[in-house]
Amino acid sequence: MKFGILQFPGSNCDQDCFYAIRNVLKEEVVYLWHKEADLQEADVVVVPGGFSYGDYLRCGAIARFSPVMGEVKKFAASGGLVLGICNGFQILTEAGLLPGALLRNRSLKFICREVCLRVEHPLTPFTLHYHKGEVIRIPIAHGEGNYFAEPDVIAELKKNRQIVFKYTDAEGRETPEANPNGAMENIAGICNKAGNVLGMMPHPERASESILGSADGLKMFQSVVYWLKINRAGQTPSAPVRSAEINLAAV
Amino acid sequence: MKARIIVTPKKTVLDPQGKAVEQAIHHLGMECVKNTRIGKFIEMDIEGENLDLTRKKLDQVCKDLLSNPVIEDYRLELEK
Amino acid sequence: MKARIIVTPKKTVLDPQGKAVEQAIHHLGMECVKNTRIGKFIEMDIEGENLDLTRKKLDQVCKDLLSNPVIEDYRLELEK
Amino acid sequence: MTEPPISKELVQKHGLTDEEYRQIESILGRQPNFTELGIFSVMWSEHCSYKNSKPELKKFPTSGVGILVKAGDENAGVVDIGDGWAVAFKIESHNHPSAIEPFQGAATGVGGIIRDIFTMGARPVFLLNSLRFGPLTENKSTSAVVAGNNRKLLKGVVAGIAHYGNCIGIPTIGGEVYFDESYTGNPLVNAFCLGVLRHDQIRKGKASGSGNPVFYVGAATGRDGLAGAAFASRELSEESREDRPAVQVGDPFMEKLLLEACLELFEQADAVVGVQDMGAAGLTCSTCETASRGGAGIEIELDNVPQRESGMTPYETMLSESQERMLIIARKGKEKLVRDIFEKWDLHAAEIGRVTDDGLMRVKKSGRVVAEIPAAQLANDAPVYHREARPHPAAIDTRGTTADTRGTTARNGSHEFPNFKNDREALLNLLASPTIASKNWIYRQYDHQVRTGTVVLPGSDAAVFRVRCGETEKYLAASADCNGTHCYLNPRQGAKMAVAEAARNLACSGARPLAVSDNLNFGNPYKPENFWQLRECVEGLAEACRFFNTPVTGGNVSLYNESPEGAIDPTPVVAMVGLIEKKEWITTQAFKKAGDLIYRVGGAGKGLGGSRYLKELLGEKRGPLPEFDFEKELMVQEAVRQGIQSGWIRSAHDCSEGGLAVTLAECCISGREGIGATIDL
Repeated sequence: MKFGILQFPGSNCDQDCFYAIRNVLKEEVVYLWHKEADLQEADVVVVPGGFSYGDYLRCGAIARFSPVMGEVKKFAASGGLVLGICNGFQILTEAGLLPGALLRNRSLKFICREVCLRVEHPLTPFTLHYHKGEVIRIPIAHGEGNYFAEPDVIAELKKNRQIVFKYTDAEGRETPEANPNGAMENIAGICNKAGNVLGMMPHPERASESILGSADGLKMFQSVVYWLKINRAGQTPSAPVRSAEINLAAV
Repeated sequence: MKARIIVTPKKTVLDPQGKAVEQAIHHLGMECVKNTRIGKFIEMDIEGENLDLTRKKLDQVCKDLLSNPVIEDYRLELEK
Repeated sequence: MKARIIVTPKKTVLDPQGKAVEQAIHHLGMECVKNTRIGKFIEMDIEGENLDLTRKKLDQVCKDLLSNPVIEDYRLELEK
Repeated sequence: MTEPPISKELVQKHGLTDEEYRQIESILGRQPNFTELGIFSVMWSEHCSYKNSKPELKKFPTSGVGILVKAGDENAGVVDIGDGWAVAFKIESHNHPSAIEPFQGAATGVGGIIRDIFTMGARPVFLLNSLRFGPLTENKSTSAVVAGNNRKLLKGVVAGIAHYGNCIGIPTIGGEVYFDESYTGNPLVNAFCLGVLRHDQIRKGKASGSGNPVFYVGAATGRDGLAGAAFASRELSEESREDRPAVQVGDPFMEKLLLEACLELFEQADAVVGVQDMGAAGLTCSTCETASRGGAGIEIELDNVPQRESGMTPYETMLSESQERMLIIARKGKEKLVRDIFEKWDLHAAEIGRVTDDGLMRVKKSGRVVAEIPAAQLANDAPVYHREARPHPAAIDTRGTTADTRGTTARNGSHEFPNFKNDREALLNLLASPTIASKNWIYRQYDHQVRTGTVVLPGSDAAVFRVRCGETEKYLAASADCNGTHCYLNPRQGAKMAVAEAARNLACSGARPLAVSDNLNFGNPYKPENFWQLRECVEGLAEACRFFNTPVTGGNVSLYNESPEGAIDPTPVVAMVGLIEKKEWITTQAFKKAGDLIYRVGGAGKGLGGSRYLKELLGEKRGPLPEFDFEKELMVQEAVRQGIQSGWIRSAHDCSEGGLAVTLAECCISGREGIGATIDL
């Protein structure tokens, strides 16, 4: 499987994702320079964390106009897998690939610490290796992770099971104390209706080796490889794949 | 031409920064200050004479880049 | 009373944000935009009638809290 | 704009003595013009020339088997870590700018130290910082207003460090924060950075090869921090508050581009001859130092220097301290390669001149020569002073004798030690004092996990970072330490103990110390008591570094740290780097399992001299310091290392501020689940 990692001026976690995929997951991975409108036939596109364009104006506001983003939009529309992490999630919302917006943390302070996430929806290409309600430990590091959307959009997210991760305590309870930044519904990660585009604030690449304190994040990358294998067994999805309709029999 | 754009958070959106600044102002003794809101101020010079064409183009830039319609409103002032 | 305060980086101080936004605007096809500068916009309601007293107190708040005199200038507009 | 004539008053305003001015005239063989006077004043300021501390710095041990680049030769020292890999590291201070504008002062301090590292060809991988402020809450000697200002300074400095480090994507994984009256009005902001490189990637800052093009890369020049270097050499007295030249503003986004572009350029084997970052004294320092190191001359045309503000004079352009700028000497014929790489990263590379073989630094403006100075003499022949030293009254046993119970001259005179009424309450107060209390509320604002290498999170004795060296991995430990109170009471022994504590912190994490970078923060050297403190501390540091076999690879001297009330406590911060050979030897301070046995290694301490107990609970700063013995110290550290390597030890914690009680408390509360301990004294 071939992963493609976008590189914007100011991306910081591109090298961490590259290392996690090449050295830990042991899959093929390339950098995709933002000025080239070419995804080099990547099977998965990762939009990494960092401070693209210095986060000037708004996080991700300027990055979305880079040439590569045009290709990412077409790739996503055709059902290609896109994973936006932290700044990547902000870019995907600014680019209209995911609904809502990421506001400044309620505490107005940058927060770097480990949080507990509850897996709300285990049938997306990114969460096949988790079971429903599983609590995983992944680090966050952001100043603008406070997810916001209008009430009707929130209702839509719930109806289509697009909320993938929620901040909870160690026992999986969705409490205000467990919410690090004031995000609505404790939302930490959502996907689009088709389920092939996921945006999340926590950093799975920082939880990909036990020496770093947790390996819970590696399962996301393994899940993507697994999903691609069972789909390649069929044919690359032309129409957007309704994640719920994954043909589990083929597993 | 001189353009001034003011981008403010929508009323429905929580503005923690505005609340924090208001509290700080109260600490400084001005309790009479209410519903403080913080936004962005962007000013620029624009070459060219055609006011209407410039306003139309700038409006589009405001919608696409300078503000995020999901969470922000903007006001555009343009003068010779 | 309604108060509007605009805080901008001093002319001689580097404004990296202004530069980055200007480049993005050029990418969107408006090369005619020059010396873009970005600052903070603060608006608030103030109870009370005495315009001059309020202006004096608010001026002090702008110097102490809302702007950093070392690297920023501010403009204050006050209306009934 | 005609340049002002040279007058006695103008020379003094530039901080140059008559003797120094005569030396300038003898070097030039004529009177200097205004621009040349400015260039000499900044190059011969304390900040750049170390003229008052150079004789002392020569006492440091700087060579050793693993030292690949020695102190003083380049922007940062380089130390071998095996298998063809090495680390470049250094600590530097931005104390005076942070007192004026805390956010930008601290941010540009981080930006400057990062540039020193990637200028050596190394990939920066982590940061530490060592911060000191006045008390955060009102007390006997601190009014509410002053405490409020100290809080404002702390908030600004932490936000500035977080802003710069987080944006450029380099984790801040450790350090220290102290609060003491002596730092009120003059905070200390020391920033440390470490980078990794292969031996063959080491880059030197020298201009050689006549005709080679000189490139100016990065941000455009403005009137930022004009003559910041010279300004840093004057005390922060009331009148210096008015002449606040434009403060430097940092742009971490620009520096990230500069970092990636430079490292990409350095991969092209023979494209770059020399590289130097523009730190204090900007264009002046970088041109003359690279020329003098290369034994060559350099000629630049100011019209080609990208400028952010219009109408800048040669004086302003040469002395400006705009941030995020580099000087790159490329090989003739490689100009296009240099430009292409910087264009890729949206950066401008301007060819501003070339290397010459006449040994002169020649600066032109629209073709007219505005400054012409022998580069080597400008860079190396700053005067050196041997200041007068006189023992400081507060220091009791001036020759570092072991502790005795002789009467002490305390800051407020009381003699005997109190008896303890309620130990529990005393311990809780100590644990609550800001210097000892957890700093989670600070480092939580730093991204300390980017680069996925932080193996031991902040809050333990030493930071431990996993470094990717090609296909293998290495584990580095680093710690920054200094107890200003100890150095105030007995500078020589205090400095020895700072090195010993850093070494102990590394031992407790399972590491063997390699080398040290130091940041000497002292008062005005023209006052004999301050200079005596500097000399005593330097000699103590040198002796300890020789004993622990940790050479000094470079660092920084920050003098004139005084506020209107007087000099700060002498604060020689020691940043020590060590190597942990095996992943299994990585050790942290938290107790791990119930039923484990607890050992105290090294015997019981005697007396409360110089302790946090006296300072925090009784507000007293008095000795004598606890006894200190090199041999015993090394035995303790070797014993702990041996225990860790043999698998006997599950956790280890250094007993420092607050003594045994605080140490045990920290071992209990720093693990994930709370764990207890019963101790039989």
